[in-house]
Amino acid sequence: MIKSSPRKLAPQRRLDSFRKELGALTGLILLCIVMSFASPYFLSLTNLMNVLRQSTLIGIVAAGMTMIIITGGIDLSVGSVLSLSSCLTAGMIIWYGWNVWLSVALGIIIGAVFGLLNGLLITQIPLPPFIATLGIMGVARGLAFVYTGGAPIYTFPKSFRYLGQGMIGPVPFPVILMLIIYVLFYILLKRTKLGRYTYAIGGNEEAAILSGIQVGKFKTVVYALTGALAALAGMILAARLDAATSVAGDGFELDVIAAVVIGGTSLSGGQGGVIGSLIGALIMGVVRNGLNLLLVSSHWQRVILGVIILVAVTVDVLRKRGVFVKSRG
Amino acid sequence: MIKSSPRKLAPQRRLDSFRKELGALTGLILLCIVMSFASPYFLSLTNLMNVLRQSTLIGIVAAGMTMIIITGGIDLSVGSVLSLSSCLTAGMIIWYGWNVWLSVALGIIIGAVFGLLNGLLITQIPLPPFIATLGIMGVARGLAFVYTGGAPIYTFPKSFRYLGQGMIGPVPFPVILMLIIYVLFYILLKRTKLGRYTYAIGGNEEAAILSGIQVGKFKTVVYALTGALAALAGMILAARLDAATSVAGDGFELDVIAAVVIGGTSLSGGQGGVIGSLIGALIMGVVRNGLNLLLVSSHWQRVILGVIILVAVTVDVLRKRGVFVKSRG
Amino acid sequence: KIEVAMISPALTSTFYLATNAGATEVAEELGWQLHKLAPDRETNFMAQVGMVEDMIQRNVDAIAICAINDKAVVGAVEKANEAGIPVFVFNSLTELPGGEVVAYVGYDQRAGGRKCGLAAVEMLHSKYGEFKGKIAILEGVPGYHTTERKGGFMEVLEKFPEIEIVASQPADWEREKGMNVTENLLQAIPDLDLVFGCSDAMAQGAAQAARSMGKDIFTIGIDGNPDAIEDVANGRLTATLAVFPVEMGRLTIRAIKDYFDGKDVPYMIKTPTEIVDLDNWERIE
Amino acid sequence: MFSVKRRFFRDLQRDRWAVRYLELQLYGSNLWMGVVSLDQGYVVQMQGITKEFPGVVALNGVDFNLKRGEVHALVGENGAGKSTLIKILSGAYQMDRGEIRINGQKVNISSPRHSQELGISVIYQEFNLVPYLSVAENIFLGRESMSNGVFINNKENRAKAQELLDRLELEISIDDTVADLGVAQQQMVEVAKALSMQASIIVMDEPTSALGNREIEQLFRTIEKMKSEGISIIYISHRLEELWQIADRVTVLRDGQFITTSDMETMDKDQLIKYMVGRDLTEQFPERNVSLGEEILRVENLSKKGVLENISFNLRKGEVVGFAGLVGSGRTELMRCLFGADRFEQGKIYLEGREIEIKSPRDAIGHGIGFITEDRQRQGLMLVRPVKENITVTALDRVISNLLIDHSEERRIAEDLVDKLRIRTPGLEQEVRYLSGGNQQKVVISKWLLEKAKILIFDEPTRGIDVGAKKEVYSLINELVGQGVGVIMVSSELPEILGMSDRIYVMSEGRITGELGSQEATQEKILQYATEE
Ligand SMILES: Nc1ncnc2c1ncn2[C@@H]1O[C@H](COP(=O)(O)OP(=O)(O)OP(=O)(O)O)[C@@H](O)[C@H]1O
Ligand SMILES: Nc1ncnc2c1ncn2[C@@H]1O[C@H](COP(=O)(O)OP(=O)(O)OP(=O)(O)O)[C@@H](O)[C@H]1O
Ligand SMILES: [Mg+2]
Ligand SMILES: [Mg+2]
Repeated sequence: MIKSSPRKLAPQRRLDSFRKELGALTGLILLCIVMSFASPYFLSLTNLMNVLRQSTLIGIVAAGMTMIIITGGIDLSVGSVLSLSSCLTAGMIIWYGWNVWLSVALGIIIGAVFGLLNGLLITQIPLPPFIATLGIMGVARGLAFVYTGGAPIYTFPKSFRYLGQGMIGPVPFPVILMLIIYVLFYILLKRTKLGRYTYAIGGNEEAAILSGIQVGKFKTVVYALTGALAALAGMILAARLDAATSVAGDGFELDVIAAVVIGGTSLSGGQGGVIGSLIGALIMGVVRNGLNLLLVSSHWQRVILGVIILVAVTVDVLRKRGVFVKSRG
Repeated sequence: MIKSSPRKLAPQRRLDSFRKELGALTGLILLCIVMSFASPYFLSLTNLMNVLRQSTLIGIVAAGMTMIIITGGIDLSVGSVLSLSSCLTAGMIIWYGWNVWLSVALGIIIGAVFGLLNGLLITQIPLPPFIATLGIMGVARGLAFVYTGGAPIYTFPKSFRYLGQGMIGPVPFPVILMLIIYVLFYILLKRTKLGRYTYAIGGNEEAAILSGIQVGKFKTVVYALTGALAALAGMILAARLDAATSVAGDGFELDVIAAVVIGGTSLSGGQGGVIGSLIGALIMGVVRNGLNLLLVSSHWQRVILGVIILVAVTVDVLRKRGVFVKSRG
Repeated sequence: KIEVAMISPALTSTFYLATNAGATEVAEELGWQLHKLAPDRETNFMAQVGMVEDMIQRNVDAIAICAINDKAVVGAVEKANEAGIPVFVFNSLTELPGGEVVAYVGYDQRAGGRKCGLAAVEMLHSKYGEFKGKIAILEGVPGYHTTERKGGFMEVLEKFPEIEIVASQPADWEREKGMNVTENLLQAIPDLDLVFGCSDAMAQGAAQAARSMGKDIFTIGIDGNPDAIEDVANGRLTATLAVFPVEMGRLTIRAIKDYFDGKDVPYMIKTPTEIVDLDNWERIE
Repeated sequence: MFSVKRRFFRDLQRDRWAVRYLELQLYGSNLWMGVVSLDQGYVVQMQGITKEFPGVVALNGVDFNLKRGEVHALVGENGAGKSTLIKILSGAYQMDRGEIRINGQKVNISSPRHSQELGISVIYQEFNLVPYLSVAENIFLGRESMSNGVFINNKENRAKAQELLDRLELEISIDDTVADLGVAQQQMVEVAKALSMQASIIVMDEPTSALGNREIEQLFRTIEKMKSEGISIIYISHRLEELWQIADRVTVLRDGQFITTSDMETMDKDQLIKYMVGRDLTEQFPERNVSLGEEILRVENLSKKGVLENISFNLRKGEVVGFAGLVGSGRTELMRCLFGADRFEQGKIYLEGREIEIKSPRDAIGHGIGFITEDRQRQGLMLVRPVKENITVTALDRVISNLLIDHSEERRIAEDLVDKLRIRTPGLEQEVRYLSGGNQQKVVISKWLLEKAKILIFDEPTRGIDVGAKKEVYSLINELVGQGVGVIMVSSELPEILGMSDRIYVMSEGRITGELGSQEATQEKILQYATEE
């Protein structure tokens, strides 16, 4: 009989994996503590709600981006898709006077279609994700400009504005929406086929293919989902600003990717989770809010944000290294 | 995966590798032919020199970026580093009245130092290149703003302006500089240890480490080189415009990466070469120039540039697929 | 047929759409061909310089340009001079440090900033009956426009030391950032009275933020874009500085026409500016 | 003693680093003392080596000594700690406790480079070549000859590489890209690379697991030659038979513990196995009594240009069909086509008499075909994912109810398989990359046992797994055919093919050159067909 080595108890392991996802949480909490000492305004309910509200856009799209990054991909087009679909929806509502919810639905479908296009380029040609989404980024942004001619489309009906400005009790509606999306995506990743295959594809695409997984199909779905989320974020932004513009979301993709990575999802794929990304988005929100509250000058804000990204990911990396020391040359 | 295909003889193989690098050339030539029919202004000597001159910035930085991408990395900070080092050099020359060439040298060193910083973050912590350079991108841009206060620094002495405006016969000086850099980098990649190890690291980092290659050192050198090139590009830009500004090079990194990838270097690392990147930079230059000559509106220009990136890389991928058929799910 | 190239910093805001519209209107009247170009973003002056060079290649009859960076465009203007193409600058009255420009068409941004400053002082005075209050400024991407507009504004406010400038924060010309920053500022400075945005979009974002937080503050922007004027009319934005971009576009082409006709073209063509508020918005085109 | 000195001086002429090595010896301590101790003693002395990974004690106070000019076998079950031990020697891992002496001198090996400088070169268990570089470039990676100290001297490197390949009698071109080579050829490139270092100590971690007979013979000849030059070799293998052919001494590890070191001559196979697994293990190929059912698979005239030519064969229920052939004969390629992983131009596939079309692995799986790939790391496993997920990935549907994965059901199924195959892992959540090679192989096999397959293709199924586990795999195959599954087994180990197959197809150059019943098959006949042109 071959003696099997002592098996570590399952619960502890599961805790491990949970702790891994919550790694960024320590950072967030620390940051909040520092902030509440640094600024007396930080800890008020309305300010915290502000932070949450300001984190929703990055947060919502980060949920989808997390899945993309777990497959080993990346999506640079989310900012442009956000803008294009919000402009198109705004056009439908304001220029053509279509039903608000129909227009919103169509807008989200348009976002999904662009995501789908990303997915098809990546899986069918196949193009590297960076390039496919870089191309679509230009195309979508350009179309947004062509459609609007560069001018904002504004003054929405009240029902639409609710998307961005509504409150449920003291909590902004978009925040509720974001939390719902995170619950859904958490379940999606941990409990469904799509989620499991997302990890499998990122873990080893070739093995996934040889295990009979329709890698192309599942990847495409993930990009399409993210496109839809980007469009949804576009709606929320337009509703909040009461205007849709073709310049919205410029540079947004980098914020989203930063949030995901700060949250502990690895760009090399196969590992990570959405909870971390939510925390990552909140970290970015708290930092921006804090810099404003502390009246830090515009020039230094950029420097500090850059440093925060570096520090956050460094801490995450070092924490993980504690577990597994890799030799390097 | 080990691909099986009929074995090829050595000479043919070498020709293959050459053809691979020149793959994008066909695209460039086709594009030029199309353009010269589409616009009577295209084929004039001055216009061609314009195209060359307009391609130098992307071209010069693309040489370094190619090496980074071959190692499997990426550098998002080149645009900011370009701006920061040109501002600092401008400050030295105009504000402090230092010697022009000393200032240029210092500026290039500053660029190299930021590249070095990228390299150290990537190899010593280690951070993923995307994140390390994203952070440095913010930091460098912010510092440029802090240093200049947001205002441009202008009116350089003539000797400095030569860097950007000088002509050698009918050929602009920066074009000559770019060609020299390409010759150097070609030799660097094909004939030196640094070059060979660049490929090795990108092809299989672990194997490189186990072969005793000081992966960290070589990677860092590659990033530092690219930082220096970005700084050089910054000097040329400042000299050409006779002003250095803190907003210069915004979005530049994506253009550079696009040029490298259009040139056939794969983002997954281990493969590619600088000649392709030069051609890629020229393709981008010809397209921009052509769209201007054809008076395409700025809105459509974005769309078309996006499509061109997609088409160019698609063609490249399909051409390579002719040789290696890869199975997908 | 006369060809004129009109090169803007970017077509990402209503402002340059309006200048283009005015220019097109006159060009069509004259039967001219107008090429409207612009780089993809307001920071990409490499592309803008490239566009000037490419238009020289096309051998257009005149170039009208609003430089992203007045220093950076000099080389290109010199090239146009060499090629014998007359250059006109619009939306700027700052002389280029080199190159020959036939005429500058624009409004004085510093003066505009001063007008906004005066309006702000008036508002605060009408609120408190004395000169006091707290003001926050939203800056655009650092550069010429921000410097001039904020500078003019500050020139006025410096004369009223009782009025506090409590913050000056970046919002990168963006409506969303204007909104986020203002939300945050309203936390730190709950008794903020007025936000001055260096552009309409940022001021509109600020107004939106105040509304969403149930605060009542004054908001002033610069540009006088149609949507901003509409906001003024609806009481959502307190005031904006109208700078009449359409007229600026018209004047630019007319100046070129005068030049070709051999008439005397003034070197500096100032376009009007006017503070638009609830009282006078109806009169603004 | 004289010969040792002479060898040093020959080294001195041969390579520059040898000079440094010699200097180190001279100035670092007492060279002649060193040589004396070399003469009777050990080039490598490892004492009390301990290495822990989270949740696993990989090595626990292991002693290992290597004599000059000997071939020293290192054996043990999967996960016993062999690879870990040599990774410590090569500087890839740092030990927690213990002491290493090289040529009598205490050293602290800090990196692979340092280890190379000490004269140690390693052929790792998993491939460590750079896919897009050429054979010559790979061989001299990190040690290129330079001209004027600046440029790589390609001419000299290529010449030296060619010399090495000739010495190994390899028929590959030095300009071939490594990615285009087959597994065996890659392995031989690794051997060439190790040789090129002119090391005094060469470590080979399962060099033969990917090789066919022909290459193994070449390798053994090379080893003999190196031995006669005074080079010491550490040799790890699960192919126990070959140890008597090549090794002088053997050290056995079990569960990270040192068990014994002894001369090969005084050891017999049963005894060795007993040391390894801690109990008696007999009957390598377990009895099988299965009556063959009707034909389940028939392939007709399958062709793929340049790779496969007119392949026809069939398989019956409950049958094990072996595919033998030299490395590169097209067996893997054939199986990939059958499984839909690669395209083929012509040919028909019949499943249970009905023609079927297979365009993708998914189709194949849908038809009840499973495929255990030969390259576990690249094609079989998601290395950063837990054992559990790797096991259930092919049959996820079985643990899904109402669209959601039932985690406890998943754990139960995975745990069953881990127990059944005795996969040595600290838990179901352990990432597969931290398992030993053999245990990784078992994970690959296990994932196909969940799916109720009609046909299972095993491509080199026992590559890198220990004797005990091998027997388990064989029993498993028997159990499967007992349930009526048809098994295709591709293997380069002839004893395994002969011991397990009901029928054997032999391939050569992309064609089936012979078919042998289990009665008539012998090693000689197979080899004869396999070398047929
Ligand atoms: N990096 C690592 N992290 C965690 N555990 C590891 C790591 N490397 C090896 N192990 C564990 O250490 C033990 C010894 O592994 P090792 O690879 O040395 O075995 P081996 O004797 O070479 O086995 P095989 O014959 O299967 O190759 C195994 O239990 C393995 O799971
Ligand atoms: N990448 C490649 N480039 C060129 N020829 C190849 C390549 N891979 C395999 N071949 C050739 O294709 C044929 C089939 O190889 P395949 O790997 O399928 O054989 P195999 O018998 O399974 O060998 P192995 O035991 O190495 O898997 C051989 O002629 C081999 O030389
Ligand atoms: Mg091992
Ligand atoms: Mg094989």
